[in-house]
Amino acid sequence: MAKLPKPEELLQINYNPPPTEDWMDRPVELKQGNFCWGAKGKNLAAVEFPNARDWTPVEADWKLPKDWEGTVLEAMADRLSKYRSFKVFMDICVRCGACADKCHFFIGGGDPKNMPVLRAELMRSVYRKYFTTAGKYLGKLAGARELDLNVLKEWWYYFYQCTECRRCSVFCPYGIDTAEITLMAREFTNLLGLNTDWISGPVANCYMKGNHLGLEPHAIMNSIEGMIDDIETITGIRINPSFNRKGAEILFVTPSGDLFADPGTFTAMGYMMLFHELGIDYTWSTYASEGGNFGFFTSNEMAKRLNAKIYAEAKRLGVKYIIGGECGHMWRVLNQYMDTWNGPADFMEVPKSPITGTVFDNAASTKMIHVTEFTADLIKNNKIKLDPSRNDDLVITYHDSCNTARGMGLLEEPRYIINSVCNKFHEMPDNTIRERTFCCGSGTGLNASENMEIRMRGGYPRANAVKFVRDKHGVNMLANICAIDRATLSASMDYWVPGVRVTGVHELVANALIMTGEKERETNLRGEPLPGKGGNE
Amino acid sequence: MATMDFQGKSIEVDDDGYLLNLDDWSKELADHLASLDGVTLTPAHWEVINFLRDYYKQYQIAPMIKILVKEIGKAMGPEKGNTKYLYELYPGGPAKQACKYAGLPKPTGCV
Amino acid sequence: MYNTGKIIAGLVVFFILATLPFLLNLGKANAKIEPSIDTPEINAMPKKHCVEPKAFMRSEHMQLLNNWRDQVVRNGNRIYVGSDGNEYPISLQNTCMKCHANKKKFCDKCHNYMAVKPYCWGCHIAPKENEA
Amino acid sequence: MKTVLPFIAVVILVLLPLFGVTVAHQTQIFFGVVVPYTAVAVFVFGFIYRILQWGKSPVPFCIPTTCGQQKSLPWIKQDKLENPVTTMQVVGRMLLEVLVFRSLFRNMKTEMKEGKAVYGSEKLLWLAGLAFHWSFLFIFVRHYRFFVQDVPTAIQLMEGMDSFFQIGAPLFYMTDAVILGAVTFLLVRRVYLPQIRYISLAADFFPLFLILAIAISGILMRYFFKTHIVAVKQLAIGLVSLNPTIPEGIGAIFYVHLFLICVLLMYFPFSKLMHMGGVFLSPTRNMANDSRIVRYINPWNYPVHVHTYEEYEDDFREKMKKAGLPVEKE
Repeated sequence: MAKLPKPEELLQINYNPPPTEDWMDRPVELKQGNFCWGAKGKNLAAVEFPNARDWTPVEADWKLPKDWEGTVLEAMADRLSKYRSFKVFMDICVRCGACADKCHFFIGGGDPKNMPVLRAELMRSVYRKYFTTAGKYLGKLAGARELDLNVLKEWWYYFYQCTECRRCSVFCPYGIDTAEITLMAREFTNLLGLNTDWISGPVANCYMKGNHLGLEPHAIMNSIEGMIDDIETITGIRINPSFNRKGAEILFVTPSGDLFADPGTFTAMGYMMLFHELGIDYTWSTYASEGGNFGFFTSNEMAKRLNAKIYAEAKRLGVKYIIGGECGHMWRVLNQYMDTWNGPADFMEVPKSPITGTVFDNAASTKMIHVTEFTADLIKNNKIKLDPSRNDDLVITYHDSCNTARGMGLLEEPRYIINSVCNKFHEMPDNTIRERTFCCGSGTGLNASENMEIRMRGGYPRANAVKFVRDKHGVNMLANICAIDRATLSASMDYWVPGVRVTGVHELVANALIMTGEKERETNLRGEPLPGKGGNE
Repeated sequence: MATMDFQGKSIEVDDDGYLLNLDDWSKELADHLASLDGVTLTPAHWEVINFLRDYYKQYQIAPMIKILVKEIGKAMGPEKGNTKYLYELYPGGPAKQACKYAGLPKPTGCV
Repeated sequence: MYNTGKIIAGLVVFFILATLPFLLNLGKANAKIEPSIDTPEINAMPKKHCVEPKAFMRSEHMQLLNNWRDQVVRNGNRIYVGSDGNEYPISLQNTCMKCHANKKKFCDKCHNYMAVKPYCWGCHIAPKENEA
Repeated sequence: MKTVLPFIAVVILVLLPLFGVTVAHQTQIFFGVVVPYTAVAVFVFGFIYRILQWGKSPVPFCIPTTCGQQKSLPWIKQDKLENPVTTMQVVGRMLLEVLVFRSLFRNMKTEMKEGKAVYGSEKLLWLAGLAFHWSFLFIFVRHYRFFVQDVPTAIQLMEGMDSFFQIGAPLFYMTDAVILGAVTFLLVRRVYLPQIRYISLAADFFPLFLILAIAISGILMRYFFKTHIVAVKQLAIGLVSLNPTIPEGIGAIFYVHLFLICVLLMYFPFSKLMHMGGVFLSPTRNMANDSRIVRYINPWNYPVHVHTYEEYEDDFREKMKKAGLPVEKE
C-alpha cells in the first residue's frame, strides 16, 4: 500500500496546468493511493454482473470482454436516449470554467483532469467522436477522440475519483451536473466488470444480507445489544427495541455504518434513546437494514435493486410510514429516486408525528421522513426535555452533507436541533457550507484504505474550513448527518485538523436528552465524563 | 490477484495481503504472516486471533473494535479490556493487523 | 418524463421570435424610398450640385453637419470649402435648407424610413413648408 | 492550433464576401439572397431539430440541484427560488438563471495562500457574460429597424437609450463598446488564464472570433466605411417580405457583415451555442424539488431482479430463530 505523504507535502499544489500541453496528449497514470482495488469476481457474480473475474487495475491486462468498445458505445447510445440530462450535458457546456476550481479533488490536488469540466470532457470527447458529425470528421480539432484502452483506464481512474457531490452543478450557469456524467461512466464500466472492491463488496453484501457491512441478522442483534448495555450503564435505563415486528407504526431505516462503527454507533444509540423516551411504536428491520445505497455508485439498476427492500419490508410489516436515519447519499436516493423506482407507496399513510400530530406533507408520496425533520418538530413543540449544558465541553460546527444539501435542501433542520441541544455552535465560512458545502472527500464508495492520498486530498477543502473555525473559535467537534462523513471525516480530521472529532446530530441530542427515570448521568454516550463530572473542564 | 507461496502451496491473497479463502489458514501460516511484518506471535496475540476467528465463524464478519475490547476484557480480565492494550499488541491497528494474521478478510469499517 | 407540451410551446415561441421579421412583413410591398429634390431653388440651378458629391452626401451628411456645427459654435468659422474648391457659408438654414426647402419630402423621407431622429431640430427651427 | 485555426477560419470568412462582391458583382445575389435565406432556414429548423432531439430523451428522475432550504416544516422558511416546489417557483428560478445568470453570480476564485486554500470574490466572468449577452440581445433587437417599414416606438426607444449620450454622428451606441469589451475579455481570458486555456477547444475560440468579427464589421460600417443604408434596408425588407432585390450602392463591408452573421446562424444549431436552448432543458434547474410530495414517473422504469424477504429468510432462518427474531415460516 502506498504510504500517505505528510500534510505539508500533499499541499504542494499548483492550480495552473502546463501552459502548452493538450490534455488529450497526457496519458493516464494510475497513481498508488489514488484509486481503489478492483472488484472481486465473486462479488460481481453475486449480483449477476457481467465479466465477473478478479482483476488488478495496475496490471496492463484488464481482462476485458471481447468487443468491449462496442458494448460501451451501445450502452452510451442507450443512455443518451434514456437520460435527457446526459444528452443535454454532453452538448451544451461552453467551457466557461466556472466549475474548474469548485471540485474538492482539484482544490486538494490540482490534477487538471479533476476540474469538473475536464472530467466531463473525458466522456464528451468520446461522445463527439461517435455521436456528432463534426467529431466524426474533424477529430481532435473538434475535441473528439476514439475510445481505446487508455481512454477507458482514464475514465475508470477519474470517474472513480468523482464523489458525485454536485458542487460544480451549483456554479454552472446551465446546471451541468458532473454527477450525472459520472453515473453514466460507472454504468459503462460496470458492463465490463470494472468496479472497485470497496463498492462491489458492499453491494453484494447489501443484496444478499440486507446491508453493506454484511451484518447477518444475529450480528445486528448482537451489535445493538451491545449498545443497549452501554445505554443502561450510562442512564440506568434498559431499552428494548424491536426487530422485524409486524404491525409497528413506523419502520426505522438507517445506514448500517451506524450499527457497526464508531462514532456512528453513538448516533444509533441516540436514535434509540430518543424513540424510547417518546415511547413511539417503531421497529428495525434486519432485511431492510441499509439506508445507504452503494448500488447508486454502480448502476441505476443495481441501485433500484438494493433500494427495493425498503418499501417491500414496509409493506410486509404493515407500517404506516418510514423514518430514515442520518445519511447523505441515502437521502439523495430516498428524496429523488425511491418513489420513482419502487413506488407508489400507497399502502402507507402520510407521515404524522405520533407525539406532536404534525403531518409531514412534504413526504406525502414517499411516506418517508428524515429523522432530523422528526426531531426538529419535537423540539419546536417542546415535547422533549433537554439539558444542552451536557454538551458544554463541545464547541461544535456543522458539516452539510453534499447530498442532503444539494439533492434535498435539508439545511435548517439539523442546525435547529444542534442549537437546541448545544450551547456552543459556530458556522464555518459561508463559501463552504449549505449548498456550497464541500464533500468529505470519500463519498460514492471512495472510503477505502488503499486510496488514502486521494481521500485526504479530496477532504482537504472541508478540513481547511474546519481548521479555520478550530483556530478562531476553538471548535473541537464536527457534527454531520451522514454515515460516510462520520467514518471518513474522522480520518481526515486526524490527518488535517488533529483534535477535532466527529459526531452525528442524534448523539448530541441523546447526550442532552433528559430521560424519564434516568439516573444522574456521569458520562456522555462515549463513556467520557460529562462537563463538571470528571474535572476535565 | 496476488498469490503467496507457503510450504510449497500457492495461497491466494488480496491486494493488501489478506487471505481470500479462510480455509487456507493454519497456525503456521499465521506465524509466517506475522513474521513478514517482523512480529513474533505471543500467547497474548493468540488470544486476540482466536477470538477473532471464533467471532467470524459465528457472525461472518470481523467484530468492531468496541466489541473486541469488551470481549477481551470479559475473557482476559479488565486490565486487558482497553484499546490501548490492543494497540500495544497490534500497532498497525487491532482490526487490520490481527484480522490479517487470523486469516479474515480485510475489515470494512463503515460503508 | 418528456415535458412535450412545454417543449412544443417553447418552440412555437422560438419560431415566432426567430421569424418575426418575416411575419411582420407578410403581404407588404417593399416601399421605394427616393428623397425629392424637386424644389424651386434646385430646379433653378443650371447644374445641380450640393456642397459635396451625391454619394458622399448620402452616407456622410451627418458627419458633415456635425462638423459644421462644431466649426461654427466652437471655432466661429462660418466658411466651408468643398472638395470642388468652392466656398459655402456654413449654415443649416441658409445653405442646406435653402435648396432643400422640402424637409418632409427630403430629410424625413429616409430618416423616417430608417427610424433616425436627427437632433438638428432641437435647436433649429424647422422650415415652414408651403405645401404638404 | 486551437486558437490559430479558428482565427484563420474567420479571416477566410471575411475575405470570401469581400473579394466575392468586389471582383464579381453578380455574387451579390449569392451573398445577399441565397446565403441569408439558407442561414435563416438552417438556424430555425436546426434549432428546432436539436431541441426535439433532446426532448426525445425523457427525464427519468427528479434531479434538481437544490441550492437552498427545502420545503418541510411550516416554521422553517423555504428558499422558494433556490429550492422550488411549485411551477411558479421553478419559473422564478429559471428567470433568475436566464436573465441574470444567478448561478454564475455565485462564482468565486480558489487560491493557495500561505499554505491554505482561500476563496476570493470573482464576479468578472459573470459581469462579462452578462454584458456580452445583454448587449448582444440589445443589438439584435435594435436591428429590427431594418426589418420593419414602420419602426415600432419600442425599438426607437431602445435605440434612444443606447445612444443616450449623443456622442458623434451617427450617434454612438453604448452596446457597441460593451460587446467589443466583453468579447475581448472572454477571449483574452481563454488565452491568458492557464486553467481556461487548458480546457478550451477550437470550438470555443471560433464563435468568439466570429462574433468579434461581426461586431467589428458592424461598427466599421456604421462609423467608418459607410454604406448606402437606405439601400441596405431595401435589401433587408426585400428578404423578409420574400421579394428579394439587390439595390445599387451597397458597399462590400455590408456583405462581409451579413455573411458573418449568416455563418453564425448556420453554425449555431450544431455547436455549443445551443446552450441558449439547452439551459431551458437542464433538469437540475427546471425541475421542482417535489419528488417526496408527488410521485415522479420514469417512462422506462422496468422490473428488476431483487433478493426478496423470503429468500433472505431462507438464507438465515436458523440464525434468526436463534436470535429471537420472528420468522414467516417455521
